[in-house]
Amino acid sequence: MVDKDCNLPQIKRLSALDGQIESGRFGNLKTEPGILIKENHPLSIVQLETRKPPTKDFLKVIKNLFEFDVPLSPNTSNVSDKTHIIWTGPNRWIIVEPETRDLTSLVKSQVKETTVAIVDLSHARSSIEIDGVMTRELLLKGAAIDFHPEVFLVKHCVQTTFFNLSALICCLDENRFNIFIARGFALDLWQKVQEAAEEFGYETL
Amino acid sequence: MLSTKNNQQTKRLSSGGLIDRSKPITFKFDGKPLMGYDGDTLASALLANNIKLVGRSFKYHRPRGIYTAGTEEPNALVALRSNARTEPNTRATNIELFDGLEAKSQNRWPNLFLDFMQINNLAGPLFTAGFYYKTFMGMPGWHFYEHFIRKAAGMGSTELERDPDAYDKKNAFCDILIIGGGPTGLSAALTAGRSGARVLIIDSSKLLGGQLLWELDQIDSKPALQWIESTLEELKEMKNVTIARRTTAFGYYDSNVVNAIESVSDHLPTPEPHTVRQRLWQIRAQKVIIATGATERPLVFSNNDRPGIMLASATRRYVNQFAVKPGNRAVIFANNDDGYKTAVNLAEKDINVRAVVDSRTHVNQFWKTKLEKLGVEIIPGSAVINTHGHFGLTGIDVASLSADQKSTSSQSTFMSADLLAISGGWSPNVHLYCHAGGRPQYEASVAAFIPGVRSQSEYPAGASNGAFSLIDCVTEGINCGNQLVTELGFSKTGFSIPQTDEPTVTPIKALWRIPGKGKKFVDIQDDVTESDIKLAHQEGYISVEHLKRYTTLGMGTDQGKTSNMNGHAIMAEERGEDIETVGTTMFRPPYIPIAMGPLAGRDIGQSYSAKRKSAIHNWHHENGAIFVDAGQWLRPQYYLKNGEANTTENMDVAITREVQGTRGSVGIVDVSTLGKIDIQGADSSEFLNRIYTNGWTKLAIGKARYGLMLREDGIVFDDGTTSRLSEDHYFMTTTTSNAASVLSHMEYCLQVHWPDLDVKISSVTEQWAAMAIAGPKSRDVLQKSTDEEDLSDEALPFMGVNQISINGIPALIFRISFSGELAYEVNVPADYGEYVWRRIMEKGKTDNITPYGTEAMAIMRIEKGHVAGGELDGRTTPDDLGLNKLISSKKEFIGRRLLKREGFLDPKRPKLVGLIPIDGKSRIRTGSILVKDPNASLPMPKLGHVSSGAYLSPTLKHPISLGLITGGTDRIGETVWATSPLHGETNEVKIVDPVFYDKQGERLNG
Amino acid sequence: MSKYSVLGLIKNAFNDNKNWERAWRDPEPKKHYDVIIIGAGGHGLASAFYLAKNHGIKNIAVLEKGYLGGGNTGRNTTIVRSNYMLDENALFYEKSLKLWEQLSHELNFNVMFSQRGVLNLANSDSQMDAITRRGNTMRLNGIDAELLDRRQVKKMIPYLDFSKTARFQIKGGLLQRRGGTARHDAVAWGFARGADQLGVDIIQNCEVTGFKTKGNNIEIVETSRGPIGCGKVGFAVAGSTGHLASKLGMKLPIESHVLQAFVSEPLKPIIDHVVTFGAGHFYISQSDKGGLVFGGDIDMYNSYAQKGNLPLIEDVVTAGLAMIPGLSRLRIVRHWGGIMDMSMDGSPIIGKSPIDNLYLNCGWCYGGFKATPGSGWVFAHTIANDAPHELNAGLNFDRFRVGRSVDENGGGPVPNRH
Amino acid sequence: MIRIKCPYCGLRDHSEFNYIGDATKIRPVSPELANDEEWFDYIYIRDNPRGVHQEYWQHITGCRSYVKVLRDTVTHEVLKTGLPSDDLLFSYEAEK
Repeated sequence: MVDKDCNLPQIKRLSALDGQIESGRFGNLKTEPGILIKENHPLSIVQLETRKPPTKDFLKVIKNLFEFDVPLSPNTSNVSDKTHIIWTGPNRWIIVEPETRDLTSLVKSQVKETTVAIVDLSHARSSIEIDGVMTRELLLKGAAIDFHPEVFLVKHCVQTTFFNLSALICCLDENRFNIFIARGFALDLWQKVQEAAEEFGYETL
Repeated sequence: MLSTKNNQQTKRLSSGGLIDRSKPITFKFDGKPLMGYDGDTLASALLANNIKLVGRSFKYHRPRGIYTAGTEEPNALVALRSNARTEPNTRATNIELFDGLEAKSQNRWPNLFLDFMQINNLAGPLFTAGFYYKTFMGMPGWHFYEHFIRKAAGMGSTELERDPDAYDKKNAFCDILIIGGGPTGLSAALTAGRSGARVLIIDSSKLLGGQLLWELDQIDSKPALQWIESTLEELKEMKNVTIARRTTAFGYYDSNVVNAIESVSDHLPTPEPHTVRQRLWQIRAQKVIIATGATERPLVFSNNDRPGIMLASATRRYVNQFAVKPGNRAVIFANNDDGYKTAVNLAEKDINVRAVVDSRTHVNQFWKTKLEKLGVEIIPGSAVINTHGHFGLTGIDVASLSADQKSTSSQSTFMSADLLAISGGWSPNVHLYCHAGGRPQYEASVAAFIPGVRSQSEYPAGASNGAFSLIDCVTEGINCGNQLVTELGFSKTGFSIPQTDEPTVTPIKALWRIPGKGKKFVDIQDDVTESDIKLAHQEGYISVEHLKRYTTLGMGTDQGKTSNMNGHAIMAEERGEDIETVGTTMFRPPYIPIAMGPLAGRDIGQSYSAKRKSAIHNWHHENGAIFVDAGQWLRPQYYLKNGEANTTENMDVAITREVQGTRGSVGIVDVSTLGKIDIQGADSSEFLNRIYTNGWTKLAIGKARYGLMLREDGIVFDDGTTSRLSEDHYFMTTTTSNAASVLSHMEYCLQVHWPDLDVKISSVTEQWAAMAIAGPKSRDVLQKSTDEEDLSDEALPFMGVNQISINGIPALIFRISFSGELAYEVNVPADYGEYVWRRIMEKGKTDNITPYGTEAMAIMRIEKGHVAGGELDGRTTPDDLGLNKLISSKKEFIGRRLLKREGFLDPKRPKLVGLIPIDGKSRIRTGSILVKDPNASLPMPKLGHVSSGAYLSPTLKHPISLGLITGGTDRIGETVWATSPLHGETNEVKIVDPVFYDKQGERLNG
Repeated sequence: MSKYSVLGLIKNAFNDNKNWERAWRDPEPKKHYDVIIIGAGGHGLASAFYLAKNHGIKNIAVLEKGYLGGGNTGRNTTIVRSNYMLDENALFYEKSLKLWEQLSHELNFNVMFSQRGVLNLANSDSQMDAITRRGNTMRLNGIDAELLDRRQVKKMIPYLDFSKTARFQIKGGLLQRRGGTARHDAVAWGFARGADQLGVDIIQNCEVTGFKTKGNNIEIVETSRGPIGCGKVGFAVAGSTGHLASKLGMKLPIESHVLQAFVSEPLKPIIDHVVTFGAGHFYISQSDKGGLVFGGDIDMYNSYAQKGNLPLIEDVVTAGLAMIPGLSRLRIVRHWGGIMDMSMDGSPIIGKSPIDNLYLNCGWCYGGFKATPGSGWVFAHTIANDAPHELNAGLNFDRFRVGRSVDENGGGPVPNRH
Repeated sequence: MIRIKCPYCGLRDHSEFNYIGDATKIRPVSPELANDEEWFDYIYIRDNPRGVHQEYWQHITGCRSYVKVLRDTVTHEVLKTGLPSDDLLFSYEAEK
């Protein structure tokens, strides 16, 4: 979409970190960077909240849409190549995808139950991904969560205080984590993660 | 580096010790260049250089030397490093020597040897406990005298410069935390580690091993150092065991959370690049083994504070670990077997040990034989009763002690000595046990307080549990480790208890003070003497807490590590009661003094509080916005145009420009910071009805309504507009400052009060960028910006809501107005916020669209008499603010019932009015007080205050204010005085209607 | 009883200090007292002192479960000020401040009241507005107050963070020069000695275990040292008020919370005033011994433990470094907690209770220490006359019921917001 | 640090929670029927026990649930946690 009549640059989603990130390698670089940081953007995020524990119909609709279930246990998520469904509270989930389609409308069109609240949060959260051998060490600097690899497994998620901010931290892979943060705090968190990664050496992408 | 020629380490032994003679280190003490070795502490290096005088005492300025070899050091406090890195009051015994180290002695002027304040020593009897409470009561007042006294008090100095170093924090989790890497801790770690439990062992030193590093013990017939080495090797192989060195646990808090400080770089001249100085650890453990050892106690006798007098264990540590001779001619004075152990040790290290003075009468045959061989005299049943020397010890007087230990023989023997090693027994380090909630109990057999009942999951073991022999420490460590792994569900592993070579022990006999004249120091740092304690008792300050506070016993940087036990025991003797009854003061965290830097971590400077930025922030930044803090948010306060300097005048120009631009044509303001809450569910209307004071059941779909929320006590909580998007779907806005508390309040209502309501709420503040477009041209500009949407009065009337499209971007548009003009609030998904803002600015160019900030917004709302922060101050009722029309009489809502209380109905309550200066130009400051007669006598009756003021209403061309005044709008037309004594301003003001502008609201329609 | 003076000190110094008398007696409890004050902290002892001195009541006991001055009197940050906005508080605290100014002389005990000035910083425009209103009200109440702008603050206290890197800039401050600090323990000791000289029995290690009532009166106070008959009873037990009231089946508009404070190693004089931060909860002063004394917020949860947790200390230190970056390398030597009786509007309750012969002195929140002499003064008046003094008339127990809260910062009936 | 078990998220630091206060205070179910004294009691009066206290915390940086907590105000030990509808005091007494 180009805004011809206004002489403005091409319309696209601007992330909270747009123009704020210098890519490169920083900090202690005596060895390979221990941390890689990047932003995932643009994303589609839709929140679903059911009044009571989800009905069979609801579960079926979700499974049909995404080919897997909403996770029913707290602190867990289900993930495919494309979609990540994360438990965020009692009877509440967010579904996250890289933005390729109008996810909220899709979900709204399929979930017919009136007791389900569907809220588009695509723009409300920024997603910062951290990878590298020192990731779990870095997370321990900001969050009082046991990130030991035998405790905090892949697909495990927590909502917690992270560097004094409210964040959702999800384990995607052995050392790869995705952190969701309110958009307005994204730059602040990015800077804090950078500071904490200084001693390990880090690379921003 | 100094040449070897200048190497003055005259007290360094030629071999031995855990120092690296191949790595000489140069350092300075009081400006004098000196040399030591890698592995030294500052204290050991000073002693190696034969420097004994290192400081002056707190009150009497007596010469003091190095007294201990550890964290308990009360005397050898120095100012470490220089300039912005200065660390006053640093214990020389804990400083790892590094190249270029600079340290200075403290509390002396002009220098260490010639200290004018020594005069205090002569006036000693005057400066007794409680001195200050008994004088300086008259004119000119304490603050006058204090000026001089403060200068004499204090210890180290600081200039409060900004710290160049960085700090960090980290969290840790484990099954078993072991605090202390001595024989107990290492044994426990091995046992627990082998079971597979997650073990974290922390130790404050660079080297693990605790006292095994300097005692000459044998384990399984091999030197203990070998045992440490093999133990550490095995531990390092275990993936489930983590070892943290230079990490000191300083506090044991609730829920088994232990905090520690890791000294990452304190042993270096400056931290390595990208590395912090210190790191705060917060450790969450299921079980905690406290293996923190014990602290040796001094003995209390006359002039027991001279440089050259040292704890016996410290002398062993200096000769064995650091290969330093703390003296040439030594006497040892003890009430326990460690005196003999020390004598043997020192004698074997080429020190002339004259005698062991033992207050007990029975001497173990083992030691008798041993000392005889070494030619050391044993003087049983005796005590050191005085010492000689000034800058250093020159000799001691020994006399025999009566059986009840209350008197000594009149004859005494002089012995020349430059080192007196003393041991009064050991006090277990029960600090962390006490932090955890434990109350230690007195155990007479070891003459010490030892841990009692457990409060949390803390397990004291070894010396910190009162088990002082090596074999007991190792055994307790193993047993404790085994017990805990079993409790945690791991299986025990075999680990046999090793052999040690310790002789049988003759029990300690408590000796709390030795008779004699002269100052007998109990708290050697704060100069608290035995006679101070006696005086405290005589005057009735007999509880240990009164004792502490009256005499300052145990209040120094060492927090009484070497003095509390002796002091409390002396008080017990004075009271004639047993030590258990008299008790002990509570140990408070931190165990050692901790720097503030790591407690703040990285949250300093700009990082003190997170910055929250709207999606349009970058545009504001590029276009001259001056930002103001609104909680964590940054909001444009006003916009300077090219080249304008940020002065008060230009600010006024900018604000006037923004108001006039908006009222004259069109303006735009970023309101993204308003709280936004999505409300869905069948009972949404009912829910709104309960939390707002006004009615919500009849709000049509596509319509917005202003709502007022109260606290349960009837006071106004928040206001905002809420719109009905569909039958069961609402969109609420809140004030910026209350966004979080309103959401929590609503969640509380739904989860706690009314779980039966089908309502789901969610914060969508961050999902939407919001901007208000206001002014007579706002419709035109917005029309041009949208995709041919119908914005006519019919399609979007006042308080109407529509979902429209702006160049393909979905927008939620509300026709609401804070400014009083025809206005729209446009919400678009945040990532498009900046684009939509730019587009509207482009489309508004022909109408001279003006971006405006919070100042212009505030002026326009004052002109319209809308209430905001100044009026919603947590003390006002709806009636106070003229909002009674929003109080429904037809339903229940939060806060309703308490509105009817007598105090709320009091006609004297100040109520909202408008205020105009009579002279038409004087500024009426916010915070001015409204009075009837500004010349009335004090305390002056007050009618109310000015809650929000505009220096100038650009619309009305004169200042306007809102205020709250007794009588409220009934007084319209009256004049009163607005006074700001702080500014020396008093102005006559006229009370007017709070709506200054467009009372009929005609401009809302453009 | 000997009078304290310089001469006395010198005389005693020559005499090995052997002639100093006990500062207070250690009496056995009598069978009956006309007035029993429960709690020998600053407030209880001051109340007894003024009851004896101002109202001529002879037969008074102060009961203390531990040692006198061992509660909040010995655990606070020693700040004295009267910079309040609402009349009910302002006039009362000003009376207290006036008493402080004479206290050492009156008690013949140096309480080291140091009028070094209390400065409240404002770190935003709205805070400037708030302190302007407060300062103006103070001035109209006859209380000293000065508004400083940023430049004036910088001149007075250059070590604050005036750099561009400060997250929240200092806009100005409200200075009360007559405010300052006092030696907290000395206040309890001075009042104890003064009350003792007037015949008051201070009975330590005497825990109140219950009450015997008759009609709507307390007849007997049950203690760990036996029952004691009473004419009137006053509670002055700060954080323990709720616990004590529960023994009478009485519930109060009070929650007990822990407030932590901490102190640095002793330093040569560097902080010459009491300074409070505007952008966070933090205040600082330096004791005469040299320790920097720090305070901040309560820990936020109900607590009767005289200890808190580290997160709050971390918060307070963080605010401290935001205000004074140069504190970073200085070390904390001890931290501790006191139990605050947090009321529902942040202001104290001094007055009559639902029980006829019981008087309440509680709900001091953060303000107890500075109130000590004033609290004793009006509480003694209230007990002696069975009616409040004009200075505590608005601080009564009933104000919540009738909607006349004295809510200095508008936090509402949520104690941890004050 | 007090560690509180959120019924959903598990054991967490208390700094993830907002302390709300006394959970024994119950808002009058029929506001219009409650008398002045009941309202006064609900809003202003607290049991404030020295010992076991039933209280609310909101897991503010977690799942945002209101958690009922039974905690000893002297030792800070968390004895039980549950949902707002749970009567922890009752079950605690019963188990004793």
